[in-house]
Amino acid sequence: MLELNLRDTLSFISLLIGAVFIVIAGLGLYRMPDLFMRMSMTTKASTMGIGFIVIGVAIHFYADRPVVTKLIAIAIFILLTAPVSAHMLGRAGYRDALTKLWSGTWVDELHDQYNRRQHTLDSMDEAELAIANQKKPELT
Amino acid sequence: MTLAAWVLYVILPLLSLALLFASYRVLKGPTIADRVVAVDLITTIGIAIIVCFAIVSKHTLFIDVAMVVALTGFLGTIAFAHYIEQQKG
Amino acid sequence: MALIILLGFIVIPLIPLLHRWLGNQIGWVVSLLPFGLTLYFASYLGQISRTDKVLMATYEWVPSLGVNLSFRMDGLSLIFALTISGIGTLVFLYAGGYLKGDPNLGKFYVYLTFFMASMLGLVLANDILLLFVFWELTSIASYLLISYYHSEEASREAGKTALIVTGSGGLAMLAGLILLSIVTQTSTISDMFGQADAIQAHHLYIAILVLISLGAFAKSAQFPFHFWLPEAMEAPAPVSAFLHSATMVKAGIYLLARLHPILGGTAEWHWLITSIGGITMLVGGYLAWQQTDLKRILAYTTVSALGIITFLLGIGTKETIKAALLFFIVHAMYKAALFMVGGAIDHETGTRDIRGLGGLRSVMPITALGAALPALSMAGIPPLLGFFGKEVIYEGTQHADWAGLLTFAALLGNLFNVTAAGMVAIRPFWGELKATPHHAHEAPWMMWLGAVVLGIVSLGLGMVASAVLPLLQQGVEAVYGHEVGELHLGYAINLSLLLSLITLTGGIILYYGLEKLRPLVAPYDLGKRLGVAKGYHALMNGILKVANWEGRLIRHTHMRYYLLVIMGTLVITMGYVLISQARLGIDVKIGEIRFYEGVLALIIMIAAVAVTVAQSRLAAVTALGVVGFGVAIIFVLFGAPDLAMTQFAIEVLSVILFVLVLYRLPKFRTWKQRPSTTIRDAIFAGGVGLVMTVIVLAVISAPLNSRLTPYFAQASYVEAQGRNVVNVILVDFRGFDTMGEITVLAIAAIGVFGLLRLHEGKPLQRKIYRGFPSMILQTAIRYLVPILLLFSIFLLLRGHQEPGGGFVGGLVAAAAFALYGIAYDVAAARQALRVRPILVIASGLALAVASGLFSIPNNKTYMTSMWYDRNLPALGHVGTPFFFDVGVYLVVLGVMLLIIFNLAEQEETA
Amino acid sequence: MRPLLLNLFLGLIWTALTGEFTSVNFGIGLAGGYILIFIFQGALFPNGSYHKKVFQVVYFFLYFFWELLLSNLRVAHEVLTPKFSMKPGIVGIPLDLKSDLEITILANLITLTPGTLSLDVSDDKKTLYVHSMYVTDVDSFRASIKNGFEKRVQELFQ
Amino acid sequence: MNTLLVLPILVPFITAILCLFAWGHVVLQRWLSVTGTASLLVVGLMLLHTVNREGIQAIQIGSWAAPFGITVVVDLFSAIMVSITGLMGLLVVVYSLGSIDFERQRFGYYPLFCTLLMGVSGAFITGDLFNLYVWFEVLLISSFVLMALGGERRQLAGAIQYVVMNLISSSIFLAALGIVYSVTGTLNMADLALQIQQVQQPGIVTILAIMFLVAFGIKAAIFPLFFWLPASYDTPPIAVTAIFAALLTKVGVYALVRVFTLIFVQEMDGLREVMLASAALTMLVGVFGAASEYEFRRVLSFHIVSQIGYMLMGLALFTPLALAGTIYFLLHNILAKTNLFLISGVAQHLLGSYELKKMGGLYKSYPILGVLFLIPAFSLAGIPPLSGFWGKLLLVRAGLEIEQYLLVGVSLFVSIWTTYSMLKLWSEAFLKDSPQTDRPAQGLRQVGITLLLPIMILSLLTVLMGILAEPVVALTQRTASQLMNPSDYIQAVLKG
Amino acid sequence: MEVLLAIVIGVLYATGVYMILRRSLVKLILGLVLLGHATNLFIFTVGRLTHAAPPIMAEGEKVLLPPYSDPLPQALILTAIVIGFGVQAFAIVLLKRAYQTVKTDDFDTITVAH
Ligand code: NA
Ligand code: NA
Repeated sequence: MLELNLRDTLSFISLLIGAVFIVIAGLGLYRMPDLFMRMSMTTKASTMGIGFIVIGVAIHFYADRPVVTKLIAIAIFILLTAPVSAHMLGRAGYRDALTKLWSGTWVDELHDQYNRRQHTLDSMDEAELAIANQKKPELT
Repeated sequence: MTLAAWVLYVILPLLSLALLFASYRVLKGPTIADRVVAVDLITTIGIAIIVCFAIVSKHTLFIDVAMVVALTGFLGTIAFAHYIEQQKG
Repeated sequence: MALIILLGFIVIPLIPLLHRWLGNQIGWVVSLLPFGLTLYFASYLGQISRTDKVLMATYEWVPSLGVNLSFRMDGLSLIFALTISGIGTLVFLYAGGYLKGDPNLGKFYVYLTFFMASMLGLVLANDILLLFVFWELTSIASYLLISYYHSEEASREAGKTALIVTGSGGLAMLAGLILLSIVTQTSTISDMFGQADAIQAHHLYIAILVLISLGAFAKSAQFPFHFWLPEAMEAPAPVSAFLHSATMVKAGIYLLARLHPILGGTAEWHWLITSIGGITMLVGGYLAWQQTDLKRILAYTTVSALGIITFLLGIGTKETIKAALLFFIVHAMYKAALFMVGGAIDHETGTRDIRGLGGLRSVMPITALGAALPALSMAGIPPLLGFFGKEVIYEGTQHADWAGLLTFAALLGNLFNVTAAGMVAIRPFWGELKATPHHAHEAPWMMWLGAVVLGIVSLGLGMVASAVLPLLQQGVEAVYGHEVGELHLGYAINLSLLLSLITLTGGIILYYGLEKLRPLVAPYDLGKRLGVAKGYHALMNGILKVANWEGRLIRHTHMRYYLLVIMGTLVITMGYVLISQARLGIDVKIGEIRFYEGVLALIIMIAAVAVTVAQSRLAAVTALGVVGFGVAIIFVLFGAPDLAMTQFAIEVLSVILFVLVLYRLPKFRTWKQRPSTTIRDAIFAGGVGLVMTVIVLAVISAPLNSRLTPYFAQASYVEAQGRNVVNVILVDFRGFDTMGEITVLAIAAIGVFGLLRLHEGKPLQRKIYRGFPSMILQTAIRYLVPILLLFSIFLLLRGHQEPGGGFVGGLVAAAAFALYGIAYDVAAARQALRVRPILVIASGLALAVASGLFSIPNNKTYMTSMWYDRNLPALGHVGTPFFFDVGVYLVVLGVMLLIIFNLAEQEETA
Repeated sequence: MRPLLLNLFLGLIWTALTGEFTSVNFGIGLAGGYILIFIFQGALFPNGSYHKKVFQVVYFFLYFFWELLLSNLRVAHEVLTPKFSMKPGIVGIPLDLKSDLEITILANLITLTPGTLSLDVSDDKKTLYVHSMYVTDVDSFRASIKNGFEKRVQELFQ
Repeated sequence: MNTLLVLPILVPFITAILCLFAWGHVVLQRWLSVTGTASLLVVGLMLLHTVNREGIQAIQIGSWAAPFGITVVVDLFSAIMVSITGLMGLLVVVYSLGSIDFERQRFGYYPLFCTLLMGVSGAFITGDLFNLYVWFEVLLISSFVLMALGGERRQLAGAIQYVVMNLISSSIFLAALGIVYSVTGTLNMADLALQIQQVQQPGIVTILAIMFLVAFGIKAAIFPLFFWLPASYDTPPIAVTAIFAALLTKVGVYALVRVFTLIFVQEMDGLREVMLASAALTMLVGVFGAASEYEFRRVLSFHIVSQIGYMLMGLALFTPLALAGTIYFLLHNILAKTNLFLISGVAQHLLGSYELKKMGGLYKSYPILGVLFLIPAFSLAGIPPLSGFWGKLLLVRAGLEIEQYLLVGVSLFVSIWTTYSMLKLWSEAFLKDSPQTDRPAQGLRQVGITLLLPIMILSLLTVLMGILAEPVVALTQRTASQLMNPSDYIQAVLKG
Repeated sequence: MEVLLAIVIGVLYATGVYMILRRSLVKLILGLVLLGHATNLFIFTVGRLTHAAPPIMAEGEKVLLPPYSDPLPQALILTAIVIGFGVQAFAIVLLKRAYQTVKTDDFDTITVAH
């Protein structure tokens, strides 16, 4: 690492952080017990990871303005789209009867509001909120 | 070692590792949504590999490729999600 | 001369018109044609017979193949031509009576004229290929005439048999004729005459002889092909009289006679022709008297007579040739007459079974006369010409080698003829008048005229036999190939006369013993024993069985096995080459494999295998997506950004397609396959993979010296104004490829559209799609769509200089609209697009084509790029390749949207 | 208002993409953006207006990135340690936000924060359903969202 | 001149584009496609005239000198094939006017038809191997769609097999192209002819030759790669089958002839026996298949296979005379076979079936149709002096000249069985009485001139090509000698 | 890497061929797609591999300076990919229609239908 100048070092560190986040995302995807937690892990860890990687690359190419703007564009675009796709997939996954919530999932307020036949989703009224607020996790 | 070499011998292998994890999930599933999440991650890793590869190759052109991947990959995931829902009809 | 032959063909189209105008009167009008021809040929009698003159006429036809319209009239031709036109005249007249009232009479005369013209062509042709042409035409005419009563299956089958048998022989003959023309370097018969020695010494001589003889034998109903002729008796009587006794069946004999100077005179000729002729003569005669059907008797006697003539030609001395030609004339006259009589009897009484006929002379006296004279000629009774026919035969056989055997054979053959003459001409007319299906009357004049005329001519010629001599002389010389000295015909008391007497007596005895003899020989029925006809049908059926087996195999074999065959063919042939060609010289260093490259390769391979073992369709599709993605990354790693972009974009769209199509389909059965099948397929698949791997290694072992790439590297910017060489290749150097490529896309989209909208030939209604909208998605999309569109235009504009281009640009734009369609609905996306996708496609294609046209006014070839001199803002340097790329962009956009929109709309109906 | 902003935004993106920061190029970007917006106006802006709050935006982003980093570390810990300590649940958050854009931003922010995932919005847009890996107490979880992201988004759009 | 050479592609292409613009205006599309195909015919004849007079013509698309760009090159063979494409296009389009149902016309029949012709013409005139692939794909995708358009059950089943086979063929072709570029560094066919001789790895060239033989062999439907054809050709509307029969397998034959006379000349020694055997078996399996069939179109489909065998025979014999035979046979076969398909369509129109068992009585009711049938049928059987005879004569003579007696024997045997099949069709559909006594007889007038006119023209041409064979034979011989002496071709392309 | 890619190509061909020999039509089409990938990679590899050197000139250069990846195979593959996509799209829809009409995914049932 001694051979790297400061800029390269910064760049490398940023890249490394990014890569580690992405590995964590991969690991999360590998390890997590249900779809939603896998998504929770990957969508963000990867977003974070790609952010750092893009920053690292941008530092390396700092002089090339179009490249930097393109890299920023990539980052912004991912930032904009990743949650949307996560939402879409999560919603679809939830509506898919084959998807099983992890056994440790202790509360599911969506379940009673979603009408599987009509695909309608109600909001929670005051009464329901009140009842729901009483819930506490069981100690396992 | 230059930055390019560091990227080559550290960053890209790390990303490959992540790729392996993601591939496992593609193959394993169990639901289609799981696979799609994994493909989505693979797309992201792909973007990471490509931009890193720009450093290795000293060609910034590859960043354009990454942009295309980012833009169209989103469409793929949305389409999948959309049709997983449709299936229930 | 050519015109005379063509005359018949020219007249044909007029005949149906004539039939319409004249109705049943057509007969005697059409007869004017053969009558005129008879006169025409008769006018040459003098010239040819007196002066040795040979008339020749040659017109170019297909000189490239050395085939000419070359005609030649010598004694032999003239004998045949006169027979054809003369008997033709009578038969034409006869047909007018026989088929009176038949609505298809016009058609009948068309066939008959067609036949006569072809037959004349055959005997006058001086080119073996021209001869073959007419030869085949007579077969066709024969076919059409035999199956004239085409409502009857027997007629159709008989016609088919005749054509197949004579046609097969004809093809053998064609091969023989071609070999002959290869050997002689000419196809003109007269040019071959001088080459007889060379031909007969050639190693192909036997092949030529056998092949040509096969054709002649089949046509002239020689054993073992004789069986088609009796079957051909399904034809109307005029046909039997004309084609199947007097003329067409003599074509084979004509050919043998014609080629005798070229091929004859050898031991092979003797053995082959004589023995086949002899056997035919005996078989035909023997079978004849076992028949009871008038026409069948005549048919078998015809076979026998044809055998006699062949037999005589086979012997090939000048006496036997003289005998052959004279007997040809004699036979043509009496047999045609007898067939006409037979037809008249059938026509008037409604039966042809001789056992049910008798005493007709009282009701049909003129017909009886018409029968008697030819029958006497047939029996060889003086003073009819037939007497001489028989005399000269014996004269010929006596002087040949093996005289005893040959003469005895001839005697037997003739004996049967005497008997048969009695059966057809005496039996029906003498004795008690028997009741018949129709009440018999005298036949109309048209129907007895022919027989009577022929009888009288036979009689006349018999009394002035020398009249035929000059013509006969020329004929014999033409066949013999040399001068033969002066021929004679006359009464003399000699061995021949004795033999004639024996023949007559024996024939008469046989005739009277007929009824007793028939049951005696029945157990030894040669016809059934020989069973050639059966053999033929068995052969045909055998081949048909093979054919049916193949047909079933092809119909019932699964496509997959064919695929296996193809794969097998490839693997085995290529594997064989790879193994046998050690020179492939694989020389590749393993070299450095980077870790991430290894991982990538591993992932691609695992994903590919995963596709094969995936339990669900979408699992397979996702795995496939990984493969595509991996391939794209490889493109990145090895310096192909444009390729990678395209691969990524296409991959996403493919996945969408698969999802759109597959997901809504109900679960399929999975097909359990036997492990052996799986293993077999795996082995084949592995073989293909292995071969391809080895090929890659072999190919990259040698350096690649591209002729093209260095040029592209030099010219891309300097001459084509582009820094992105791949894009320059796509839109300029090889823009023509791209034009085809976008056409493929456009067609595929139209195809998808058509497939989705037309079901079982009927249009399907477009279903308005209602999804489950997500507010979050919709909100995000409002911002993303413009970004995507902008990016797509960006990609388009800079494609020439940097990665991108119209294709990827179009894909991104399509992605934008697809997203919009998912977030809202397809109808909204259609509205947002404003134009029908198909028009977008059309505009894109139009722009692409038009961009190439700019060069044409500048006198440059199509697609030569034209550049605007100045830089335009944002667009930079603008040229026609840019417009081409815009065309590509539009096509891709339109195509993707046409496909996706329609698929999404169809979703509801799935 | 919003179309104009979007137009500027598109013009900027254009110049960024082409990498030529010239006035002509920006003008072309603006023109191109204008054309696009003109064409797809109906589809993009059915109603609503846009409020510009530059400073809030900056502050907001800083806050967000901090949150993002923190929660990322938390899940990293979860993944890298062998034992799971999650208490996952799906919780409905009653919304005070009104406009689609606000709700979308909130939902996306929640999703982007590791451990949480916006699953769905009720049809009347009054409840946002969120999956979280760490719901020790439904009430306090709801409160944390409402006082955290929702409040800030609300501020941004006021 | 320059522009004339690309017109075989541009004319149908522009016609197709105009048809797309006229989407929804079927009548306009009909006029457009008739005009377009007629123009293609004119272009083809002009090319033929030019090439005949001035020798092989070549232009470089985009003015990029060969071998760097894409060359369009028209020799006699190409010009002949383009002309016949135009002719068949015109006739079948006219036939389509009256026979293709309105729904298919509405969903792109005409533009697809034009792109099919575009692809076919492109394949005939390109001088670049990869470009050949592209035009192949254009014609294939057009044919896929035409085959499936309408979505009837049988069509789909046929189309699937057809598509799969062709995709595999294309894969092989494409891989072979990769190797070609890899070992020679060029794609221009003329340049390739020179470069292939420099390849140091002869095994690779053999493999290439095999790959091309298989890839084009599938398209040409030779043994053992033919089975997709009888499985699919009887499924689409008859006009589609007719144009397929006219052109598609013939493009495969064209490609085989082109690459083996120009590029893989050396490899002919090794592959000749294989080709000879394949030719014989192709003839046999085709004709036997036909003998076993009792469906009009399927009989004809099998005969396509059989006759491809004859064409392959000419190539395998590899003498000028034999090649002339192949080309003559190609032309003759296009005219006769297409005509027979068109006639089968009219027969179906009149009798309501293609099943021979259910047909009959046509000759009695429509004698003119009978005559029109007999001409191509007898021609196909090689009866002189119709066109088929000369093709047979050329091939048989060529075979005998180089003492390939067995193959000649097979070809003659097959000829008899072709006669048999034609007689079967004639006998069953035309001669025997119709079994459907309840079906009211329709007048031939109801068939309409658009159906009859193409048939009449084709029958007339079959007769003329037989009786006035000389110009055609001479032309095919000159064509063959051009093919056998590739130096002219190479020079025309590479001179600039 | 060439050797490794050669093996990858072999595997892709093998899996593709294996898939087109299955009874399921869906598998058949997936197999064709795999074959497409195999062929593209095949052309790419036999066109020789060059690491990370896109055939694109830097701003200001007038000729492409070596080393660079050979642009021609890239252009060819690009064309092939696009054409392959078109055909594939059509084939997929054909499959869908065939299923809806014949009501089976079984290749054998569909191809032996007469
Ligand atoms: Na089959
Ligand atoms: Na064909």
